[in-house]
Formats: sequence, structure tokens, C-alpha cells
Amino acid sequence: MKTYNLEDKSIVTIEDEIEISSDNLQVYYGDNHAIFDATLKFPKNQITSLIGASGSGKSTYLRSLNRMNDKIARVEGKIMYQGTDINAKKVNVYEVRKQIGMVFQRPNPFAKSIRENILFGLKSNGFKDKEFLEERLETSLKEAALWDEVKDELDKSALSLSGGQQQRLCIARSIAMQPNILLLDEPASALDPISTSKIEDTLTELKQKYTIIIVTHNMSQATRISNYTAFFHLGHVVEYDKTSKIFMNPTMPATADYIAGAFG
Amino acid sequence: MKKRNFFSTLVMLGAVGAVLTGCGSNNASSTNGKSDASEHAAKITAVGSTALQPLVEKAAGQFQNENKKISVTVQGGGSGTGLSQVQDGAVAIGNSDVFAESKSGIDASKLEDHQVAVVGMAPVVNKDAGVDNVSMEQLKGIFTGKITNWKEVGGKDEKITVVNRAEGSGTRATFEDAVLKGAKAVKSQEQDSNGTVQKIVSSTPGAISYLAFSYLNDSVKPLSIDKVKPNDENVASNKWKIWSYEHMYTKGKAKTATADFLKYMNSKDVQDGLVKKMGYISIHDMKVQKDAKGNVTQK
Amino acid sequence: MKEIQNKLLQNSKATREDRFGKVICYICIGFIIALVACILYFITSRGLATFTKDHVNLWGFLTGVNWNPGAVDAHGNPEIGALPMIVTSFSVTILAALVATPFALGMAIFMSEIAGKKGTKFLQPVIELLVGIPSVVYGFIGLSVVVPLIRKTFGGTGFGILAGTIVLFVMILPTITSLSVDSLKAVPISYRQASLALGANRWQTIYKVILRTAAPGILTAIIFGMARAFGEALAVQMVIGNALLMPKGLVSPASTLTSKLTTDVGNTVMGTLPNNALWSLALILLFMSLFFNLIVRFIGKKGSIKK
Amino acid sequence: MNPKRTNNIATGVIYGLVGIVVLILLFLIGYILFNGVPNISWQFLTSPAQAFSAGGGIRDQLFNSLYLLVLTLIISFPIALGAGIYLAEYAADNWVTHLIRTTIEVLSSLPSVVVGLFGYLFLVIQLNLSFSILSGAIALTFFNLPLLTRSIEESLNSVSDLQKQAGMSLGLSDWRTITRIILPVALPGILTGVILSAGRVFGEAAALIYTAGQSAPSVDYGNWNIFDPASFLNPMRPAETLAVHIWKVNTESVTPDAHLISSASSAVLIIVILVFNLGARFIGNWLYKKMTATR
Repeated sequence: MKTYNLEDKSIVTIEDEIEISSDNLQVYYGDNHAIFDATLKFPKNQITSLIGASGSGKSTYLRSLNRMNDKIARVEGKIMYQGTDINAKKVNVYEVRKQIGMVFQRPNPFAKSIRENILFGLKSNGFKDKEFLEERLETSLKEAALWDEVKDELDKSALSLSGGQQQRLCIARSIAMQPNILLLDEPASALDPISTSKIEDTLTELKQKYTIIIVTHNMSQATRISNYTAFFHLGHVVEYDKTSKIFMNPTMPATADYIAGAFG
Repeated sequence: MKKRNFFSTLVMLGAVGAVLTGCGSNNASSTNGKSDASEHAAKITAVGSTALQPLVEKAAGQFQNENKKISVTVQGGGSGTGLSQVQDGAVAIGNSDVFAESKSGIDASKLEDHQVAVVGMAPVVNKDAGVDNVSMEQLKGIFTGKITNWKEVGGKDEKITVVNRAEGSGTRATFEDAVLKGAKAVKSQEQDSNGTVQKIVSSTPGAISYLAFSYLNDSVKPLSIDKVKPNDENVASNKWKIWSYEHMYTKGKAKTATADFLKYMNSKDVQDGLVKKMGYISIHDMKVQKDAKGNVTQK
Repeated sequence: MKEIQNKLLQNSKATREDRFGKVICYICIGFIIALVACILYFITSRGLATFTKDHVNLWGFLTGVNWNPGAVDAHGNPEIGALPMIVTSFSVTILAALVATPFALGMAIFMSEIAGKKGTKFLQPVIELLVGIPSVVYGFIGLSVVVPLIRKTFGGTGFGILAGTIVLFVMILPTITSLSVDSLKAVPISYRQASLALGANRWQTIYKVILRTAAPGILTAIIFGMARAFGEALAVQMVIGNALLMPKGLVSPASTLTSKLTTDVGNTVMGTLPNNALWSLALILLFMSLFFNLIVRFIGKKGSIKK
Repeated sequence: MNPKRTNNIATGVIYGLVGIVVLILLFLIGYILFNGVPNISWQFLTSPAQAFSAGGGIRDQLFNSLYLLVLTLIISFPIALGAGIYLAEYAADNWVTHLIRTTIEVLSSLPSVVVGLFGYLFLVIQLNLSFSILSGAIALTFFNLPLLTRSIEESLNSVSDLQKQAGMSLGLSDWRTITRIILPVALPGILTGVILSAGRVFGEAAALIYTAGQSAPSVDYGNWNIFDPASFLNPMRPAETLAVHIWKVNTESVTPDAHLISSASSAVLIIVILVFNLGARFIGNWLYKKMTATR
């Protein structure tokens, strides 16, 4: 692998309304500095992809955005959301995570029924009204394009679903909480092509209502679904721009080499 | 990682060490719980000798039937426990197989002795030892380790396995007083309970031990000593020397409910009924009397 | 916006729940620690009284071979030598653990790796059943089966370390087995699949991957087994012979710390030397189990693969 | 030696070991049941014990054992649960945690009689709980805590991290995630711990002699007033359990049928434990299925 000057970067200025942004974000695992000065702004109701080689820090960055790295890593810098620095200590992390949902690489439904998977979070937050819950159940499953497949067996164990269905259930579970932002950490990497394309379709639909940030290994996936793309390399954000720009005409040599398949 | 582990253990040892600096005075503090509280509630607790427990428990049951307001709890724990707890005032009655005088750490003058039964003990051997009578000297020889084969006392050519009783137990003290008379017992197996001794002697060829009369049965062979048979009449007349009292001690003079209960223990009802049924010898039948030092006098 | 900001900054139900949960957990662990501290203090203070109050020589206590707290020796010191019991306790525990571990591991591997669900379903309740059999029953079976068997095979009385080892072996087997099964089951399936995919056969997978991964858990299982063996009294007391002699071999009567403690503690008077001496035995027991604990953990650290 | 042969030999050895263990188990259980079952009768199970005459039963002892088990679990399970959760979820990997683990393991190696005497001096005398089921239950808690705590911790740890992350990502509190999501999945493992410790409760004698006592005063099974000394539910009454009864009958009893009582009681004990194990497993599986919706 060539060495690049990591201090050089090309970050586009975003004109649209910003939903969430990070300002000089640093992440440390013990003594190991994992993310350097990540400053990124994510536009509302758009899909942004985070790409980069394994170990480039894109997942770490994503997990920092809704404070999933608490207790695991030390995160410094600001994360601005709704005019509040949600990386501050006094912030209610549970509220943060409620508004910024997350879907993981491997499908991880609860060992409960399909219905409970969707409703557990809501019930835990004190929603008791039956009608409201049923309504949420149906809407979220529909939004996640799972309703037609499971509507007759809502009381079956979620673990009996196929991998792709489980992952869509996880997406439905997240959106049932009515978040503003959805973080997805390589949501399709463990799935077959058909499931993957179903998930991609779902995401394209979902961006009407949510701001989506997705980590992906799959560059064609990034081009297919995302409006913006950020390229991570060795913990640095090297380039951030419109997806078309990044893939057609990257500014930075590292980005160009990565897209050309020179490494990663 | 290793270092941390050792460190944690060091801290643990340190904590143990810190704890011991303040240990001198704890003995009194942990046992001074309640005094005489049991009597106010007309609740009597008797603790101690496991051998005596069944008798007292049964008597307590009958006693409660007649005195509904009084509840009597009887527990084991051993003679030492009984004596120290009654001395500390934690319980109303301390049951003991031995005279309080013989226990170090017990101030016998503060305790009042109530003798409730007499227990006789007999040496027992495994059936195939081929012996049914020994002299006192021979018995002493066996338990001091001078005689090691049954053929030396007229039995089979079989090694003698001595099974002694637990150090400090009432049975052992009685036996050693009567048989060894100050000589030191050979180091050997020790068992605490009558039941276990019975089982071991009956299953181990060449084994010898001693049991209270009530535990004698077909599985083991009791020995006569100098042709005197181990039975109740011989104990009553002191022809059979190995016997002792069962004591129920109170701290100072027994009061109210406790006194009533002790009186009941001494009544004809209990002495001729329960005491005999449980294999003890009634205190009323004794023709002689033994004091704490082992001196026997005619009644 | 303002509303969301407020939500973000205010404590919610979840915050309270978490605080509540933490408090509960800390109370529980605090309670356990207090309990342990209490009991440690209790044993240590009584156990050390022998040395501080009755001025018994610690070295003499650890190396002496005569135990007779009621009497004094030629120099006017009480005869309190615990060495024979220490040696016996050590031998019985280690032997029992040595014998039981391969069997328990074999059982555990069988139950978690080889036998199907049916085999496990049958074996598990049976093993758990054994834990509940009272010591006394083990003791009596030992007395009526094991001791005569040893007597016939090796001569002597049959009482001794060997009989104690056999009885303890059976008693600690279920503990080690069932805890080991748990550890083996906790090894992720992906490890097995990965190993098999690399062409390793079943045994190689078990030996090189599963056992290594589960090593710390298995060692804890062994510690728990040894701890049980170490603290067991009633059963051992019946078959070991309870003779205060230095063990001469595996079939000569001997006495363990616990059997002595259990036999005599009811017959002594609190606060007197014979009683304190027994608490000193309990203290040794405590230190020895601590020591075992350390050794096993030390071995465990060396043997386990780094994560 | 080639890997294939090693594999075969190893498998053979394991089968051999298992075979021997199974033989031992069968012998033990067979021995106890064979000696005991013929002596069990309805009358034996339902009549009170006799001190010196034959024909005594084990009614009170049997009930006491079960009641003591329930009380012990009520006391020790919540504590062990809290401690287990602490160790699995909150404890940092540092020397304090190691220290705590070590102390808990040491606690499990204390001889019964030491715990019994501690219980006697501390609970019975100092706290004035007198010889009672409650004292016994607290003393047994000492034994149960290490085992339970460990099995709860291990079961919680064996649940995949993904489940916890899922809970976190929904904005649930850690506490809720642990108790409502992870705990149900860990249930079968926890159950093993409960069953093992229940076995210990059933089988323990030495510690109970000094705490729950060794006499079984007759109680009224129709009296549901928990505070009435005569009530069978009163936790402040002395209670001899089945294991203590077996011990007593074997060591100091003068009843002519001591041997019969002892072997029959042992058999009853085994059967009760078996029923409890199977019952606990059944209920556990049912709960597990209900909570996790796996069918």
C-alpha cells in the first residue's frame, strides 16, 4: 500500500439542511488513536455512505455518533444534533440512542416473538396504548418491507426468520422507535444478493422520513443508494463529497486508488 | 494480568491481617447475646449433648402437652457447646454428658447440675474376634496399644483395630476414667457418634470400641469385664464401673418454667417411662452415687 | 427543536432504571463482600487466638505431629501439631481432584460435543441428582462398600486416604462436570465450525480449540470441586479413620482438618485452647483454599489462549 | 501418530470414561433406591418421626426440607442475581473484581461446620433468630451464593453481545436490557445453577444442625397464619430437614428401625430431588419458551 499524506483532505460544503454533524471527533481505544479529527456534516433525509478498507475506522466513527462506544472507547470532540452536543457527559444517552437508531452487521433480533421485537422498545418507554402499538407494529414492518411476509405469524419467534428477514426486522425494530436518524453498520454484508437488494430498496424508501448513514464495504451499493459518500483511511476522513463525484472523479489520490481497487 | 492477580491476593491477605489486629476481645462480644430472655417468654431452650437430645426432646413434647403455655426447644451441638452456651446465658439449659467440672473454661460453681439419667457403656468388639470376656487390665492394654492381637487375650489370631471415641466427648472421658485410669490411649481411629462406631465395629474384623448400652444390638458383641456382664443392675450397684450421668445444667438456680421442666424430667413419669425406653438407667434406681472426681459412694 | 433538546438533556425513565439497577447490583455485591468479610473476621479472630492469647508457636503448630490440646508436652507447651491433618487434607483433595478431573472432563466433552440432545437430557438430571445426596449417605455407602473393598484388596482396615479419595471423587464429580459443561457450551459455535472447516477432526477441534477456549471456566469448575472436597466433612470423617497419625500410605487411617474440626468442635468449650485450636484448623483451611485458588488461576492464565 | 488415530483413540477414551462414570452413577442411585424404596410407604411419608420406637415417618422432615429450600432460594437468588449481573455487566476487569471473585470462591470452600457455627453464634445468638428455618436458610445462603453467582454470571456472559447492543441501540437502559432481554436467554444456564444449589440445600446437614436445629416439633398443617408458632409456615420455628434426620438417625438414634428409616429417607430424598430437577427444568423450559417465543 502506498503512503498518503493523511493531513490532506477534501471535504465538500453541504448546502442542504444538516441533521447531525461531528466536529473534530477523536476516538481512542486505550492508547490507540483510532479516529483523527473527523469533521463531517450529514444532510437531512439523505443517505450518506461511509466507505474505506477494513480497519479504516468507519464503523468506529458510526458507533460514536449514537454513543455506542461509551465504556468501550474514549470519544472526544463534538457531535452536534438538534443544536446540542450529544457527546457531552450530561446528555441522556438513552434519549440519544432512541432518536438515533442503529442496525448492525449481523442481524440480532431479540429471542422473542416478531411482535415483541418491534414493540419491546416502545413498551419499555411507557407506551401502553394497544391501538397505538398495533399501528406502530404494522407501519414499521411495512416500512421495512417485511409486513407481507410475516403478517400471519407475528407471534412466531424472530429467530425462525431467514437472515434477510431478520435484518429487515432489525430495521423495523429501529424505526418503530421513530428515530430521526438511522445508522447502519454494513447491514447487508452477511446477506445474499436478493436480500441485499431488498434492503437497499427499503433504505431508498426510508430516506423520505429518516436521515440515513450507512457503513458499507460494497462500493456499488454505495453508488446505488447514497447521495453522499465519505472515504475513511487509517482513521482519517480523506474525502467527503457527493457520491457521484467521489466515484466518478475523486479528488484525493487515496480515494482514487481505493475505488480503483488498489487496496482494501 | 498475573501481577494483578497476585496483587489481589496480597490485598486479601492484608485484609485478613488487618482483621486480626482487633481480635483479642471478640470472644465475649459475640456470645453475649441475650440473657434469660428465653424464660420471660416461657420459652425454654436446651442445647448440648447429642446423645441426650432424643430423651429431652421427647420429654419436652410430653411436658408441653401438659403445659400448653411453655414451649421447649431442644437442640444438639455437643456437650461443650451446651456448657459454654448455658454459662454465657444464651440458653436456659445446657445438656452435657460430662461433669461441668471436667471441662476447662467452664466455671462449674456458677452452674447448677441436674442429673437426669445414667448411661452405662460397654466395650464392643467385632463378632469374629472370638472373645467375650476380658479383664480390666487386658482392656487397658488394648486401648493403650500394648496388646495388639486378639490371640493375646484368648481370641483368634487377628490384629486388633482400636476405634476410640472423639477427644473430649463424654463417652470417652467416662471410659478413660474407668478403664485407662490416667494412662494415655494409643493413637487410633476416632469416631464421634454411637451410630458410626456401631457400624464400623460391626463391619471391621478385629475392631474394638465402646458404646452406650442403648446402642448394643446383634451386630456387635459386647464384652464382659472380669466376668461382670454389662447390664443395668450391675451399673446400679457399681459392679460395672463404666457409667456416667447425663446432666442438664442451668446457670444458677433454675427459675419458674425451667425449674418445672427439670422437675418433670426427674419425675417418676419420665424416669420410669421415657428414660428406660430410651435405654438409659433411671436415676432413681441407682444404689450408688458418683461425684465429679469419680469417687463412688453408697446412696 | 427546543423540546428535543430538553429531552436530550433531561434524565429519563431509562436513566432512573439504570441508576436503580446499578444500586441493586452494588448492594448485592456489597452484601456478599460484607458477608465474606464477616465470616473471615470471625474465623481469623478465633483462629489466631491460639497464637495471640494462648501463645502457641505458629511453627510448632504447622510442623508438629502430635495433637492433644488438652495436654502439655515435656516443655509445658500444649501439644498442638496440625501437620498430619494438613498433609492428609492436601493429599485427599489433590488426589480426588486428579482422579475426578479426567472423568468429569470426559463427561463434559461427551455431553457437550459428542452426545446428541437425548444423551445430555438423560445425563444432566442424573448428575445434578448426585449433588443433592447428603454427605452422610455418601459416607455410609463408603463405609459399607468402599472400605470393605479396599480392606479385601489392600489389607489393613480399609480406612484411609484411598477410601476418602474415592468417596470425594464421586462427590465432586457432578460439581466439576456440570460446571465444565457450562463452560464448554459457552464456546461459540463459530469456533467449532472454523476449526472443522480448516480440516481439523473432532478431537483436534476439541483439544486445540474448545478446551483451550473453555480453559478458564474448566479451571474454575475444578476449583469449585476442590473446594467442595476440601470443606467436606461428614462423609470423609466416616471413611478416613480419623486417626491423628501421619499418613503412612494410602490405606492407613488418617484425619483431615475438616473431619477433626467436625468431630471435636461440639465437645470443646468456646474460648478455651482446645476450641481455639480447632478454629486455627479452620483458618488453615481458609488459607489453603486461597492457595489452591491462586495456583489454579496461575495455571489457568498460562494455559488459556489470549483473546 | 496420525490425527485420525488420535481422534479414534481420544473418542474411545472419552467413551470409556463416560461409561465408567455412568456405571458409578447407576450403582449409586441403584444402591440407594434398591435399599430404600421397598421401605417407603404412604404411612412412612405421612406420619411424624419416632424417637425410640419403630414405625416413625418423615412427614415433618420432608416438608421442612422443601420449605427450607424455598426460603433459601427466596433469600439467595435475588442476591446472587444482583451479584451475578454486577460481575457480568458492570465489573471492570481490574484487581478489585479479581478480589471479589476470589473471596466468593473462598466462601464456597468453607467447611459446613464452620458456616454452621458462625450461623449459630451470629444468627441464632447474636441476632436472636433462635434455632429456626430462617437461620438455616441464611446459613445455606452462604453456600448457595458462590455457586449461584457464578452460574448466573457465566450464563449472562454466554449470551451474545449482539443482543445487548440491540437493546442499547433502542435507547433502553442497561438494566432493562439485562433483565428483560439477556436474562431470559440465559435462563437455562441459570436454572442449572439453581438446581445444583437446591441439591446442596437438600443434602446439607452439618450447617443446619447448628442453625435450623435438629428437632422437629409437631406443627399444624391447617394453620396458615405465618406468625403463629404452631403454623407450618412460621419461618421462626426450629426445623429438622430430611438430611439432618438421616444424619441423626444414622449417628445417634436408638430407634430399632434406624437402618430402614435411613435408607428409605435417602431414597425419598433422591426421588424428591429428581422430581424437583425435572420440575424445575420443565417450568424453566416453559418460561424460556414463553419469554423467547421459541417453539
